[in-house]
Amino acid sequence: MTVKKHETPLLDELEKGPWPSFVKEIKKEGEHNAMSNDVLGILERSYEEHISHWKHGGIVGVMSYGGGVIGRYSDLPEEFPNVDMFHTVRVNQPSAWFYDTKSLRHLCDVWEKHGSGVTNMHGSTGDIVFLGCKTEALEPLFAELSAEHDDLPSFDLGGSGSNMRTPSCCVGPARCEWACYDTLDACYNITQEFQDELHRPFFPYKYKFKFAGCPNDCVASIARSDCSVMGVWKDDIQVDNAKVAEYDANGTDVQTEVCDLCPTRCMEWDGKTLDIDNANCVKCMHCINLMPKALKPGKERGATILIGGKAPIIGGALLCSVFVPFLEMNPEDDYEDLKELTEAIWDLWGEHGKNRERTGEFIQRVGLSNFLEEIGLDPVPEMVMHPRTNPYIFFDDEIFE
Amino acid sequence: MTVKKHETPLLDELEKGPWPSFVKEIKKEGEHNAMSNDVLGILERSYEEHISHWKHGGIVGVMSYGGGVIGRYSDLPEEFPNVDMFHTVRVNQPSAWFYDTKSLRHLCDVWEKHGSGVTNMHGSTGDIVFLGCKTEALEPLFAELSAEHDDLPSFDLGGSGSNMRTPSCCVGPARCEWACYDTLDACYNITQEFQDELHRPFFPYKYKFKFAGCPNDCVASIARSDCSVMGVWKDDIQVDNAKVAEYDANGTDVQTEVCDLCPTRCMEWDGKTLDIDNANCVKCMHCINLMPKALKPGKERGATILIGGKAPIIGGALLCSVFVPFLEMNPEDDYEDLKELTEAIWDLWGEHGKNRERTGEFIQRVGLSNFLEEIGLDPVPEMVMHPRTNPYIFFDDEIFE
Amino acid sequence: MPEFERRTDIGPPNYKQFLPEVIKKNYGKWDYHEIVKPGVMVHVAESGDKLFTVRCATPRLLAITSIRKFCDIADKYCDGHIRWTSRNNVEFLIPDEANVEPLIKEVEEYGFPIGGLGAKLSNIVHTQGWVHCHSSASDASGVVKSVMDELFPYFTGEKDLPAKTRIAYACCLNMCGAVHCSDIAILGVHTRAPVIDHDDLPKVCEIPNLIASCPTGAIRPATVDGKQSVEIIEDQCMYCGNCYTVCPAVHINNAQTDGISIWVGGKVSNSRIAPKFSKLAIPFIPNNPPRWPEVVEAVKNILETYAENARKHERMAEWIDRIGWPKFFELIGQEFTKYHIDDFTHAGETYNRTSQLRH
Amino acid sequence: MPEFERRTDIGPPNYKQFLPEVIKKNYGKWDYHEIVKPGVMVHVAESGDKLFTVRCATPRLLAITSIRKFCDIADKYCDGHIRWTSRNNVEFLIPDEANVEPLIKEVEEYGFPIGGLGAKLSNIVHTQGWVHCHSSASDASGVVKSVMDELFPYFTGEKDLPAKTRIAYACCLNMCGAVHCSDIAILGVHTRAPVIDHDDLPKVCEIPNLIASCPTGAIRPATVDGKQSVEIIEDQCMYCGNCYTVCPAVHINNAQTDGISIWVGGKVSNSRIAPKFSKLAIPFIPNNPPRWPEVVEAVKNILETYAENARKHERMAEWIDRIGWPKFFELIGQEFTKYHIDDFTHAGETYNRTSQLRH
Ligand code: SRM
Ligand code: SRM
Ligand code: SRM
Ligand code: SRM
Ligand code: SF4
Ligand code: SF4
Ligand code: SF4
Ligand code: SF4
Ligand code: SF4
Ligand code: SF4
Ligand code: SF4
Ligand code: SF4
Repeated sequence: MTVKKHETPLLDELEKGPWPSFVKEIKKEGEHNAMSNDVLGILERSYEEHISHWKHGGIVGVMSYGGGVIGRYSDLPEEFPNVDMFHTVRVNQPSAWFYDTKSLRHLCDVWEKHGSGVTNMHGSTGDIVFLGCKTEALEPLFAELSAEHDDLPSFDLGGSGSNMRTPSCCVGPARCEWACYDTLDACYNITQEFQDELHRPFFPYKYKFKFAGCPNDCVASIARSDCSVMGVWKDDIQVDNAKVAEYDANGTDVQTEVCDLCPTRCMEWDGKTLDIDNANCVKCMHCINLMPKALKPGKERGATILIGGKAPIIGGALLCSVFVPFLEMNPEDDYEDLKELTEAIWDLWGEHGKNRERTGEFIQRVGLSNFLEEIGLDPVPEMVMHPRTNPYIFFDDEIFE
Repeated sequence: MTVKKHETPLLDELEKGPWPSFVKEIKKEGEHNAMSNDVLGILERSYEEHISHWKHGGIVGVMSYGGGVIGRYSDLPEEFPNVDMFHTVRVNQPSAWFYDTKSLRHLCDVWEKHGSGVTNMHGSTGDIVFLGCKTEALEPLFAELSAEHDDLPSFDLGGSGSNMRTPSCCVGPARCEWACYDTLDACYNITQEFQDELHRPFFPYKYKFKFAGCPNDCVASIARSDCSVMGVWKDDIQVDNAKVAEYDANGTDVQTEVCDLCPTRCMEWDGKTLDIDNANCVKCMHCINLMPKALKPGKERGATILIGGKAPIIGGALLCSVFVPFLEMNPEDDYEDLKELTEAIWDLWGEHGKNRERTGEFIQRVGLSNFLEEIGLDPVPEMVMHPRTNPYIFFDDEIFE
Repeated sequence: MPEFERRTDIGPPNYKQFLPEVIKKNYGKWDYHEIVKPGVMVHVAESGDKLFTVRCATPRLLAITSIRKFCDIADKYCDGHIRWTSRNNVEFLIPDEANVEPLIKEVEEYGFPIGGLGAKLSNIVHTQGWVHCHSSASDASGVVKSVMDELFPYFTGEKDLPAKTRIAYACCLNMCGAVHCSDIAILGVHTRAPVIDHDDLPKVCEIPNLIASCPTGAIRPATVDGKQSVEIIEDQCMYCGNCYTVCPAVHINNAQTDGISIWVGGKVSNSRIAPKFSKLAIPFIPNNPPRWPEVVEAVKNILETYAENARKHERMAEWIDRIGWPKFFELIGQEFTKYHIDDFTHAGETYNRTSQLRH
Repeated sequence: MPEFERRTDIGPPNYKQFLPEVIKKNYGKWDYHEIVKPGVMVHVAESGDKLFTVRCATPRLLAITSIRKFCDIADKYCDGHIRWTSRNNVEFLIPDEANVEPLIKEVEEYGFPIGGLGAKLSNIVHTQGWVHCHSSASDASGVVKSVMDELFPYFTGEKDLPAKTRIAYACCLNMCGAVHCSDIAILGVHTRAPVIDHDDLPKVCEIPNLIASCPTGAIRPATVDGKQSVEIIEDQCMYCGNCYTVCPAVHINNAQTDGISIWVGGKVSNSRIAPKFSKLAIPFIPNNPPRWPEVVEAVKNILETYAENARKHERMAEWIDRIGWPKFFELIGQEFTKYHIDDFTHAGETYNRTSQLRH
């Protein structure tokens, strides 16, 4: 089908320049897709007027799900009738965003049929985002995605609203030598385990998982999730001194670039051997990052579990804080400990959390000690930067025993 | 006069051991002073019962003063009649606690005549503390202290209650090579300037000054005063390289003990010259402390003014924070800037501070920016460890200009 | 019976089916990696197998047309496999080294640049903006495009940086782009209190919830010409938009006063120093579409000041730690204002409580 | 007319009259100093003049008898001048080196030890305790005496320390001893909610003020057998004593439940690291007069663990920073409990928000 193009002088400016242009992308579909064409028109209007023309999205979605679709309506339905509704559909991505072309083409075909043909690869939480779909197209789209196909994978929706959000993970063992556990498997396993929590909002607010294979945290888990599963090792860094010497010979000044930048200065380099005081290594990754051929994480591997990260709404942004310094993460036991911890947190937060109160804020409100007591975790010094400085201690009778 | 001694088996235990004994001290007076004798008795009772036998002190003091005396009554007046009243009198100490023996003996004589003969040299704020005095003795004691004497100095009372408290200062230029301004003179000058504020409680709560000649802060000004006047220099550290080499030769490893412990690592030592990147020196004093013969503070000297330090009551303890990074402190101009700043702070806090709200807490409640605007001080980055991290900014219209 | 049998709670497809052979074989057995040229790295497995990765920028907003083109390329050079990164770049996974250059040629011809690996500027994590979101104080894609056009050489590797540099963009305080921990963060800000539609309000939202939604207590009940409604005390409002999110009758977008703020010195990784929040650098820059020249200039200035002054391996935060904030503001030529001083819940914890200062 | 003419607002005497000649002459012109032996240092002026200082411990609580004795000694060896330090030690200022040893001999014979200079343990800054204060949860002088008897060699210099070490004592949360920034802090604590005397209350205090005085809002109005009074919600009380301070009818002292807590890692100077607050090490030790053996043992254990493990020039805080809190608790053999985790206003700022951990 052909569509009547809008004049977009302002947006056209954004077709220029070396960086790939989102305007060109929209136009690629706008050529033949009325929705993407109208979205150009309404966007041009925003560029003229310096304001968004999207209104609050009411509750739209697919049957029996409470999330996965973000409703969106425009405030200029007459002028841009094809985007009077322009909902986004969040499709749960595969672990670490791996695809084969067959499945990817399938997704394109389905989206072409039911929506704007414009996507986000990917949304900030990790989902495949189908950008712009009418209400009546939601069910057919979902049916075609989720149905069984002979030689094609089926897809499900991701999360939105007050539920568990789509977990994501770093490329990990698939293509990274530093992965301390199988991030892809853990992400997949947890996502499958908590399908109900992902699709039906029963929580006070959203809850996000992110799986990073090591402390480099390539999925920003500590900042962008309520539960950060951060790979780490317990034993000594594996050192190949010959290779360290090679790096030293080939442009890496091991003393100044490696040793001197170690946060605990726990390394010594005499030109031959790199002597690491592993007891004082805080597993920051720096030395390993600089010399991948020479150094590797230790062999006793697992993850540190950190809880409570989030953006500023409404008490101010939070980074996750340490809950379990070291947890085994082997697929064999099906991540039982992580699941138990998660359910204990959800039960408590679910019962006592206020509406729109994230875990991080909830923990601060009730106090970490009380929170730990309730979920049955013992306090350890790793959980704090330092013990309390104020003397306002609530003493139990136990102190007199 | 002779007094009937109390049995003090528990306190007697504290006469043993190498450290000078406060029990011996009290007994020295108890021999002939009924008050000090009874204080032993009542103290022994506290040791038996694990509890204080002092009650809330009502308002007692000398005419026309609102402070300087801490009223104290015992809850065992029948058993220990001589300490039914046991007020403390705070006598304003001379700068840096210097005395000549004549004046000191005079103080002893006066105190022997009017009170227990037991003192604190000195109270935590800095005063000479006369420990234990009856209400009726207060006026005669004060009269004898404050009256003019031919060849003896006169003394005045220090502060207590919601007023300016007795300022104190480090030994500074009197016996320290590092003093960046005249702490003794500044302390004396400020104390004299604000006699009314010292003696008559018009403030929401107490306000303390402490004067330290350099960042070593030998009077703990940053932690124990509302206004910390901390000596500092602006220009380059004075270096005598020959002497640095001497230290290096005589047991101080300049590299590891000096350079490596510099907080900004802004020093380099090649065995001959100590090269200091003064632009990155944060004037922490460490290198100077270690090599007093070789290094000295620069020549452009003054003080950093920090505000708002206090103990925990009630919002939690606070350290002072930077208000004026560098202020000239020369006696010539009579410390005008410091006095102006002080009065501006007192005016604002005096008008808007809540009852029992220290400056530090007040500043946090109203916000540093608002506080600065009110007292007419421009914000500078030195005032904060880092700019805000939360996006909750109150914007004025000025941003649109 | 419908064409397709809908199913629920099946979850995402199992990732295993999407892994290329070389990965299946060497899964978890990678030995090391090397950056062979800008935008290209090779991972070498314990088995000796090699996997070349070509990282290609995307605007994140992608037409299916482009995705299909990527598929064609992947079929040709990558045994039909492809992945995306956590920063919205595409990674072509190439088992056969010979295919690296032809692939690059084809990808670049199609208009997608190669780069963003190692100590470079990667893609800008960003959000919806005017393309799709109702909260946006500015557009996302347009600002990102304008900034990256200007900083292009730092992505391709023509120009060097001391360390990995991450720029993020979010169009409102909700910070979907998680700009709160980026080397440079570009944040859309509303700067005026929301306006209330008193006719709609009673119909579309619950007044108690609305009042409770305000962290500063700026919202109080009011009766406006007879109707039950609320009023906002302007002075107490810091434009967080929370009330707007919970109630459709509240309108926060404002064409005149919405704009952009710039933040610096955040980081996520635990490498060397702990993760850090971004700190306010420039409080407000008005919206100036289509190319936001003032924003582009500000970001470029900060990035290049950093590039010139920071030491090797120093992230933005580490560099500023070393030189101090006063010097930072001096170097970027930005005045330090009252807006830079925190006045939220834990403000006091940011006051400078030591005399350690550079004079 | 009375014997003496009282005068007001004359202020303290001018310090100048109290300065010894050698100081008057070299005021502000000191060149350097050296510690010649434990407790003795010499300051050398640019003029070449020397001033020897002998530092002598006192219990702070001094009888005029002792002060007069100090005067005799000062007359004999110090040209009649003497000073006290900010930590309640006496400093004898000796222009003539020959007088140093005789003075020391005489002072020590009188029972006052010499020391506390340099990298040693100095006197314990402390407070009133049961000797004079109504708020005290424990005695001050008795605890100080008991601790210093045990740590004596660290004051005299017989035993070495890595750096200056400051111990402070305060008998209640008002912290008159400013224990909030000490290497080791000993703090008297009340551990139970105050009890109210409902008969007195209406007479001696204003109920609104009393209610307002409670930071946790634990106090609420109540009518107790007809009388206007207040009640304290035990669970909300953290025993700060603020209500007690403002109202005489509130009684917080409790012979059974008052006791002592131990804090570590505070410092004041800006040397090397910024000033730091003391952190909780041991939540509670019951009162055990006359010599508080458990407190003495705990303090000694911490000091000696520090002395054994810290590097030269490391203050307690720097040492703990280096080894980490988990190791510190392990070394002193103290269990980490829920009491150690902050739950006051800025608690969240103390949570550990990085994965940087020792494993
Ligand atoms: C689509 C997406 C942005 C994007 O362009 O990628 C997005 C879009 C919205 N986010 Fe978000 N958030 C998205 C990832 C995030 C992230 C990043 C992340 O998950 O890693 C964050 C920060 C991390 C976090 O969770 O704190 C984020 C923090 C928020 C917040 C603030 C939450 C907080 O606790 O501070 C809100 C406000 C709210 O929940 O009402 C919000 C709300 C919204 C809403 C639903 C607007 C609203 O007021 O309800 C946006 C819908 C826009 C639209 O029209 O499509 N969004 N949001 C991301 C989800 C796509 C996906 O599923 O993959
Ligand atoms: C005598 C002295 C302790 C000593 O043994 O040396 C002292 C004794 C009292 N102080 Fe103090 N304070 C003394 C120095 C301090 C210091 C240290 C300093 O000034 O360097 C502090 C901590 C620094 C500060 O000011 O914050 C201090 C912080 C307090 C506080 C808590 C103030 C706060 O903001 O947190 C209180 C509570 C109050 O003011 O009601 C207090 C209250 C008291 C009272 C008046 C008790 C009360 O509830 O009213 C004590 C009277 C005891 C008595 O019976 O004699 N005292 N007080 C010190 C004054 C002697 C002198 O004038 O030289
Ligand atoms: C592909 C990706 C993971 C994924 O599953 O998608 C990835 C892959 C790698 N990261 Fe990453 N990181 C990826 C996002 C991140 C993020 C998250 C983010 O940017 O939002 C971070 C945290 C950033 C931050 O701290 O703000 C991140 C912090 C690191 C670091 C630590 C850098 C530092 O010193 O702070 C390293 C180590 C290094 O670069 O030496 C690292 C190293 C690597 C290595 C070298 C790991 C390896 O051996 O394969 C990978 C490729 C090199 C490179 O330079 O990108 N990766 N990496 C992500 C690529 C994003 C992109 O397209 O640019
Ligand atoms: C006499 C006195 C000042 C006064 O006017 O009374 C004083 C005098 C000196 N101090 Fe001090 N300080 C005095 C209390 C303090 C305090 C305050 C306190 O302890 O409450 C501090 C802060 C303590 C803290 O940080 O917790 C203090 C932190 C220092 C420092 C920094 C030490 C460090 O590295 O943290 C130095 C430098 C050094 O020792 O190398 C120093 C150095 C000195 C020097 C060497 C200065 C000089 O050249 O004369 C003086 C004698 C040496 C010494 O070791 O004591 N002085 N000094 C105080 C003696 C108290 C006592 O009897 O022990
Ligand atoms: S987080 Fe660690 S394991 Fe995962 S991709 Fe990044 S560097 Fe590799
Ligand atoms: S990982 Fe980090 S902390 Fe551990 S040795 Fe390497 S640089 Fe040091
Ligand atoms: S504070 Fe500085 S000037 Fe004052 S005595 Fe201490 S070291 Fe000397
Ligand atoms: S004073 Fe401190 S900061 Fe300055 S050079 Fe010396 S050690 Fe470094
Ligand atoms: S940041 Fe704000 S405006 Fe942008 S997508 Fe998220 S919620 Fe919408
Ligand atoms: S924008 Fe935020 S601060 Fe302003 S009224 Fe709404 S909720 Fe309150
Ligand atoms: S610390 Fe408490 S008990 Fe001790 S003197 Fe001060 S106010 Fe009294
Ligand atoms: S002691 Fe403190 S917390 Fe307890 S009731 Fe009194 S004021 Fe409130």
